[in-house]
Amino acid sequence: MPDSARPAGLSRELIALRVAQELREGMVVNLGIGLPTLVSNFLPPGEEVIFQGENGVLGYTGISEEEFDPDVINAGGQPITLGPGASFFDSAVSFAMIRGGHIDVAVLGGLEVSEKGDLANWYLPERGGGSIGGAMDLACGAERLIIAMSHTNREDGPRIRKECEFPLTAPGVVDLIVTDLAVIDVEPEGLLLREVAPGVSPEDVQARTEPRLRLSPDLREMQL
Amino acid sequence: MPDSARPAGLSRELIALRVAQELREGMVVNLGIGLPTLVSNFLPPGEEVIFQGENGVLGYTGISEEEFDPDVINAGGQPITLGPGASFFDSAVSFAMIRGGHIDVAVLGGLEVSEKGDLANWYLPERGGGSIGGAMDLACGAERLIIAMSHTNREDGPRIRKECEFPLTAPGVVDLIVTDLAVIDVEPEGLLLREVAPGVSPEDVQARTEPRLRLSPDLREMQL
Amino acid sequence: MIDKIVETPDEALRDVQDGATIMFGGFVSAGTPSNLILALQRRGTKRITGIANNIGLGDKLDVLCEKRQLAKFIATFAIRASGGRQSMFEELYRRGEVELELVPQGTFVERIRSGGAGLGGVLTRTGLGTMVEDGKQTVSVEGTEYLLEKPLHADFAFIKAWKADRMGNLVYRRAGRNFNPIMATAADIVIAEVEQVVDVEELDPERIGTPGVYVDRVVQCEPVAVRWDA
Amino acid sequence: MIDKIVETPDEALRDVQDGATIMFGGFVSAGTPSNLILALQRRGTKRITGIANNIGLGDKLDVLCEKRQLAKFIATFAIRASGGRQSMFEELYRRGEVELELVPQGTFVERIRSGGAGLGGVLTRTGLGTMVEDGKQTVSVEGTEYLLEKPLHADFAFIKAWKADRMGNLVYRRAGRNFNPIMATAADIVIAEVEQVVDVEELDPERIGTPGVYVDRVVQCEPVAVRWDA
Repeated sequence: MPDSARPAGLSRELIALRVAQELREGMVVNLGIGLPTLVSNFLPPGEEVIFQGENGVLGYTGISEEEFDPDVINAGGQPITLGPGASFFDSAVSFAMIRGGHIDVAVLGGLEVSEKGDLANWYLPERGGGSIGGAMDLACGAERLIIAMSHTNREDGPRIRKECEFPLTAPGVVDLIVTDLAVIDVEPEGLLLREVAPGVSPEDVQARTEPRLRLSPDLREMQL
Repeated sequence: MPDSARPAGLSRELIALRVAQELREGMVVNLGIGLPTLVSNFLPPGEEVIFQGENGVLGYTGISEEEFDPDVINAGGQPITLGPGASFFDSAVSFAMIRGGHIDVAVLGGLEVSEKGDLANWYLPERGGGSIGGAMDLACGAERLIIAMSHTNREDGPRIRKECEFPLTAPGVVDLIVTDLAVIDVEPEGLLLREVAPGVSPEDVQARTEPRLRLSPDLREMQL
Repeated sequence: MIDKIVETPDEALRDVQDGATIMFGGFVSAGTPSNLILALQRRGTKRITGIANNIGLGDKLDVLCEKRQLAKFIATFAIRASGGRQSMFEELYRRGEVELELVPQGTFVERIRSGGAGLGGVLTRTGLGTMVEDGKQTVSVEGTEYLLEKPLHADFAFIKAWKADRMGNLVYRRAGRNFNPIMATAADIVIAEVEQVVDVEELDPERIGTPGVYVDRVVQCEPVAVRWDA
Repeated sequence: MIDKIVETPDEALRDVQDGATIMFGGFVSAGTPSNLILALQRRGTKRITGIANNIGLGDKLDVLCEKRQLAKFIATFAIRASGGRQSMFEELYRRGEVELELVPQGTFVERIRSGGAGLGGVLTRTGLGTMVEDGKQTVSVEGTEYLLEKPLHADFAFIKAWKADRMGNLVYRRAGRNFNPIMATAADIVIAEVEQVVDVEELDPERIGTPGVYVDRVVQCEPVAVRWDA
């Protein structure tokens, strides 16, 4: 357990906003269920990022407030709005797209990430079971994998660990971790702390991270 | 070489007519390039047999005499007419249909058929090469395989042999052979002569067939 | 004349026997054959092996747990983080009364496609280095290791489409496709629930998502209302 | 704003280098990117490995033999019974000036799909007991033997569609689909020749055959007339 009080850290919305800064026009992006879903709300207006739902839709723009259409949903079952150039296809086509390396960025939630980039996010220990959904395919197939999660678990223990304790989603797949406290690159040499949340020190982050973090020469406060 | 003059045998059209008698309403049928293409001309009017072209079309009814549309062709490159309920799809879908056992009958041409039902029909010895096309997939995938061919080759030698001499299309796949001289079942016990062409005797057929033919108890003249 | 239309969901299920393996199309609210699922509940068929993307809280398939109709389920979503609530399926699973095989979704659909396309299985990297690889064969192709995942095939597929004609041609609507067109290829008997039956000339050949050759029975039903509450 | 439209076929081929592996969509007259093939002929690129369903008599691809641009070809149709006539390809093949790999058509498309979908290959019964199995690995799945056929991937795919928008979404017409949508998934750079470029709002999301994410460049061309003479 860390020896100092936990700093406040970012809201879920601000984590999503920080993740959105990683996206560029023309990228094909899959947003996982939960926090990642919020990312689509924080794109600069007019920037054409193409969101894929693994249930068979490409080119949705966000969550819809309109009347519910059961056939127009994302992979979280949420109603969505469609952008120009949207298309629909079956699940075989959808996962051929995912596994074939045609998704530029996947943003998934995480339970644990190891310093080697192993991801654990499908098994819910408190329920003695879980759901895999598209997570293993996205983790293996996306060109770049961003994990958006709270830096610590409910007991304030570290989610970023030397080894994952929970069953893996995939080994060695995570490229970037964005939490309420920090932005961390997963590099072959280990974890690199690139940014800290406003009001959070590198020591605060290290205290809540099991493996040793290297500090980026360009370490800075997140620009939100 | 047989010791008697070759009987006239059926025309290509009559072979096609005899093959057409094997088809029933609701069957999904793929007709190979060449003689088999003619089969669609000899269906009873109104009988809904569904013809598949492995290039990605289902529900065509015959060869079109209209102005040529380069996108409305069968696998032989011929212009086709479409029936009610026709549909188009890509080649991956088309061969999933063929390999998955969803084609009830394939009618292919043959160079040689063995008494075990081996088929050779892709390699052209006189050209030192050939084309496989969809033949191997159709031979392996169709529920029932009918070979429509001339009973003998250009030198009046038998095409129905103990073993194929030419490179195989697939081993043990032929169910029925329809030639200008006879209709022959391929059974686990060997070849069964079921029908002879008008004016052709069982002896004529045997003289032009390498393996021994068993005679069906119901052996009869073809009804054309 | 080919005519695959049957009058009621119950009639469409006439030969579904105890012990049957059944695929169910649908992804949460989209393209789920709810009327066929409810007919299966009424029929009371037992010891079913079910194959569907999701079963659990809010899913129509959960009704098959009321009278313990399921022996086994193959799914990608089953036990979900959903606060204190748990589905009937989760309850039965916890008590060991139903077996669960959890499959990555891409592997799930590709195994079904493989079953429908006469292929020997799927060679995939998904699942390597995880619990999913336990007990499975790997195959090395040009120095890279792949997991061999076996084909899935079923006695029945229950699917949902938007429109159909008498020949069984199906047109899907938007994200209602999902697993439906693939499952339609991988079962001995395919039963489609549709919102509209139209004349055979009315369907655009370019828009047919499942050719009628895959479909055995079509039944027109009022869609069962589905609501989304996350 | 995403905009994948380029002005001419020649500009679309700007980075096609000697030694490139190129897939060509099309099935005889349907969906063949003839304008891109003619631009490739003009460009004079050498030592190409070509991948297409058919090359030979009457095929546009045969023009690549005029100046010996091909080193190798992977096809399902190449040497055809066609009376005394022979294609330029057949002539070069006979002289040993081009290598030919002949593949069953279902294996051909499935190998390309496999390359585009990140799979390790195809397990198929097609080709077993024939010359096609020579030198290939077999895999046994539940007592049945399958041939392992390896994925195909290319540097470029030249494809043909009917309509496109600036985002690269493609709509095919009738049997013009064939290998085009699959090849679009399996190459580093995908160039589409289309008959019409339309506004992005004009394409029906239900009719898009290749989503724009697969397509790098779109060029609008007058279709080259193709005639059928069997």
